[in-house]
Amino acid sequence: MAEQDRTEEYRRIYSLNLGPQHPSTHGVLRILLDLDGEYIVKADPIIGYGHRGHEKMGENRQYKQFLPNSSRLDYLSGMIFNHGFVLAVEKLVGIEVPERAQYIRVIASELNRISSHLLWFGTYVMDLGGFTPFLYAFDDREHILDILDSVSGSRLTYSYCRFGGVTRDIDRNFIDMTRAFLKRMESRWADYDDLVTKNIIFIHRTRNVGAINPELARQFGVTGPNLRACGVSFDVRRSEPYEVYDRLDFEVPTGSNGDALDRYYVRFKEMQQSCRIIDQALDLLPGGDFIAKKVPPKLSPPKGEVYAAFESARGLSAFYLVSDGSPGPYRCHIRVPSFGNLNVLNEVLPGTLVADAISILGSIDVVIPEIDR
Amino acid sequence: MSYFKELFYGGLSLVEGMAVTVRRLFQPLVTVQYPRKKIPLSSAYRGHIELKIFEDTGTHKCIVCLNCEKTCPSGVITVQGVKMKEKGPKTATQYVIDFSKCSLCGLCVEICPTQTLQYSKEYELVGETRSDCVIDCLARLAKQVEEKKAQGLAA
Amino acid sequence: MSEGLFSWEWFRLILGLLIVLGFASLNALFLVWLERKVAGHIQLRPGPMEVGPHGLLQTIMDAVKLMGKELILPAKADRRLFFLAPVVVFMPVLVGFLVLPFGPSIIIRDMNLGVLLVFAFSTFTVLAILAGGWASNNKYALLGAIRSVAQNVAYEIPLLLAVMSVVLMVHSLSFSEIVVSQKRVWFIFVQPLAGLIYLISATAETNRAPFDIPEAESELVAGFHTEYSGMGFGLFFLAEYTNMFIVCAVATSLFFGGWQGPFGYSLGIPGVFWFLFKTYTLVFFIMWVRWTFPRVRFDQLMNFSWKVMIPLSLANLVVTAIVVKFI
Amino acid sequence: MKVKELEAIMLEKFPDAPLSRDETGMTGALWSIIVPISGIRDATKAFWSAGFFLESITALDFEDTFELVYHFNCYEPKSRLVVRVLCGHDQVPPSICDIFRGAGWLEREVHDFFGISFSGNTDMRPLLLPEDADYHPLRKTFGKVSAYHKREEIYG
Repeated sequence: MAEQDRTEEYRRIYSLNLGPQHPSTHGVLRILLDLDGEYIVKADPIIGYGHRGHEKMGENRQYKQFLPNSSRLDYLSGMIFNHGFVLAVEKLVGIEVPERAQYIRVIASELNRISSHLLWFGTYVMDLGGFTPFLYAFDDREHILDILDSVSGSRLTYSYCRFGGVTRDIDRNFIDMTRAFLKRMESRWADYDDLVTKNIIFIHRTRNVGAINPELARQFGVTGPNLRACGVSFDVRRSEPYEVYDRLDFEVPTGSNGDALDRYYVRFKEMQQSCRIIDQALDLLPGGDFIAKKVPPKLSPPKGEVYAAFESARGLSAFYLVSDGSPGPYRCHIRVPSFGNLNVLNEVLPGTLVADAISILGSIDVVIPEIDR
Repeated sequence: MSYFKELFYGGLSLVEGMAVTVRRLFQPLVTVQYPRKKIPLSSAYRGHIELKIFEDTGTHKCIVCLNCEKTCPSGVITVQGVKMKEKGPKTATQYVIDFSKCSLCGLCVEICPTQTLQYSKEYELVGETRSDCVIDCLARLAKQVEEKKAQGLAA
Repeated sequence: MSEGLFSWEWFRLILGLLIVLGFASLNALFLVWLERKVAGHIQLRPGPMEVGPHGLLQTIMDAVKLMGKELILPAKADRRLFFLAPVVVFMPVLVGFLVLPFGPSIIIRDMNLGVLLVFAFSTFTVLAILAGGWASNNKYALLGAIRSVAQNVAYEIPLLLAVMSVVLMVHSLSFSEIVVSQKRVWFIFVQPLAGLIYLISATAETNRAPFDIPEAESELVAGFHTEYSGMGFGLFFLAEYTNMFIVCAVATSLFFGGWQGPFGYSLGIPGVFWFLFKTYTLVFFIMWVRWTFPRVRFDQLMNFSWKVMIPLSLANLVVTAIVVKFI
Repeated sequence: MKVKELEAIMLEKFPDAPLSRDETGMTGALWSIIVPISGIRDATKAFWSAGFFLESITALDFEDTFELVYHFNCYEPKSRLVVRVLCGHDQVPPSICDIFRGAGWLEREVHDFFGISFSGNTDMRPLLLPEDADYHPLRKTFGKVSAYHKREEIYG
């Protein structure tokens, strides 16, 4: 390099490409870091490596043909997004969903939420260097996948919900497996507490790391567990309850500092609350149809728009559909929670260490394909 | 004092963690050594689609209505057929799916008016080329009918 | 002892080196297998199962595979340093074996400065890691290398201070004398704090989790050996495991009575088996730690060394000195 | 309460802006208002000081105009409100990324998909599309399109 380039500034600050292929970026995310030693001066997340054009696809497909796409946005909470999409279309067309189907969807969604949080739990501890909790979490998650597999026939991209219900009724076997799983988890929480939550190394790695205050969260539209960790009790399941969530008793756990440790606590408690919801929903499960009888195979919705918000494992998600009366949407916009959650990294990362950057990125729990759409 | 307190409780938390892992050393393994052992598939398992064999006719009931072809989001299915009789439905002469594009949503199975489509339980689908993913359902059906006949003879 | 080139002493040294070379590689392969097995069973999975009975030959096959791989030189890397580093990292490890007392008579060269020799040579590892990280022309590797140097400097101090308290009690730097003086009571019972500090520092010295920040795979991809492929990587890998064996063997000699059975009762088992048994138990302990804890952050690691380990080991040393002087 | 206040503020600021309430809950919002293109910053400021957060920005491509849709939401109570801006195909709306910093990325996304640039947003690099992308895929003139309507055909 030329001698005149070697200014003081040039020598101090150097840039590091974190990703797109890096063990801890959870998909193809690239963060361009400007570093001073190991301290981050500036962070610029670069996204879009996994852009598949779901919104354009939505415009060119009939409503039901978009069903498989909805599971593939956020592949970790595929059931919830699937659920959200049918909610939007049912609202648009005006389909009455039988009560049993609503309960089944809630149970499936909550199971999916636990599986998503378990995966997050495992990978987050792995980001911090602890490999073993990852496999314990996957062992538990496997049970959920088995349960959902037994009813939807698929383990990750479920396509289980249909307009007006679900594809398949749940049976005795499903209920027994779910109950057994809930029972199993009761003993697992204590293990996770001993192994991770109480661990002094873990606490030091997460406490006061990457704190987001409510003001910053509002600026960037941060939602979900990340927002609740700041102390804001905002949950779509509570504020605008869909399906039967208003009949179920559950808490919305909140933190206080908004740091990585609080985000961890909130997600951890959320898993326990989800278990509670499933337990109640199984008790309350009514008989009846699992899918509405009179749903025409070809939908013809009225002109207009619909905005259906729902709480995915990562926060407030929504489908915004504009109908021109044809069997497919005129515009299909998807509001994804990770978008705002990742955006906040621009503000949170500067001033922290590279090791903290990994910890913060992990604790925010982004799913990159969801952002890229 | 808080210095020593934190040291003590920190150390204790580490010991507790180690107790959790060492207990696992003596628990049964959860791994299934896959190609040697297999777990049963769930009854709802969705493999690629195949044509169902009906007891009464001994074959499929595809009438080439093309509903599956039209409803498929990814254009996986290709069906062709001819009219066997002057009046009456067509019969399929070609039913091919390109599994590499299939997202296993099951819309085709639901829309079939004669319910002649079902999910197979096939999950070991490995191919070296893209053409290995193209499945001729009629040929598959013919093979299954043969097998069934052989079984019937043996029994 | 006769003088000359072909004296008994020379023969013994060369034979010893050859044995060490064989033992070190086999031992490292075995440790890799053991690590994977321990990790597997802790995580409720069987670990390697396919090659040989319970996967025993797996690591040998891995080594063969590594030898067959191409050595890739990154663009603009420092060619000489890049290929020198893996060699430099492995050599001092072998020297360490020369003075380890495997048994009452199974020691290649019983030097009166044995303890010093082991620790002096073990610092070479840092040099190799720094050279490898620097020569790779990779920012991750450089970060890892720099972390490694700082970490090793910080943890060498409590390590040596802990060892010093033992040395003070025996008045010798020779391994066999230290072992013999633990005939009745192992030093771990007399010096529990020093033993604990030694184990923690040794874990940090060998870059093992939870102190594996130089290679922290979730932050720095693979740290200093990010750019190494084939046997270059293999040598770093072997050196890591052999280092682990050496620090555990040293711990056995210094704190756990070396080749002697508990409280002087050998129970009819030869000393070398006692020694290996204790060493492998310690190795297992270090592995167990690795598969339980998350990784500490770099500044916390340094804080822990300077604010906890060094004061405690210094205090321990002073107390030991006073006790030895007046009793 | 906030909703009523904001409604008053909006009607005061934009007296002849059409405000439509949604009783059916279809749109998920309590009311939506169409503000003139220059008024979006004022409207956004009102939302910011009322404690709302920006949920999403998206656009619709009609034959006659673009329509920008801003969804604002509030933590407590449930009150999603929508602000719409009709923006001609050659018009440049002002950016709100200094009021809601999170809007920067959302505007970049809209720019990616529709080619609407926002004045005041200095960072207009493609966000989801490749760096050298010079196409705007969600415009109804790009690729396969099922229908291209005028705005009144849908909203009647």
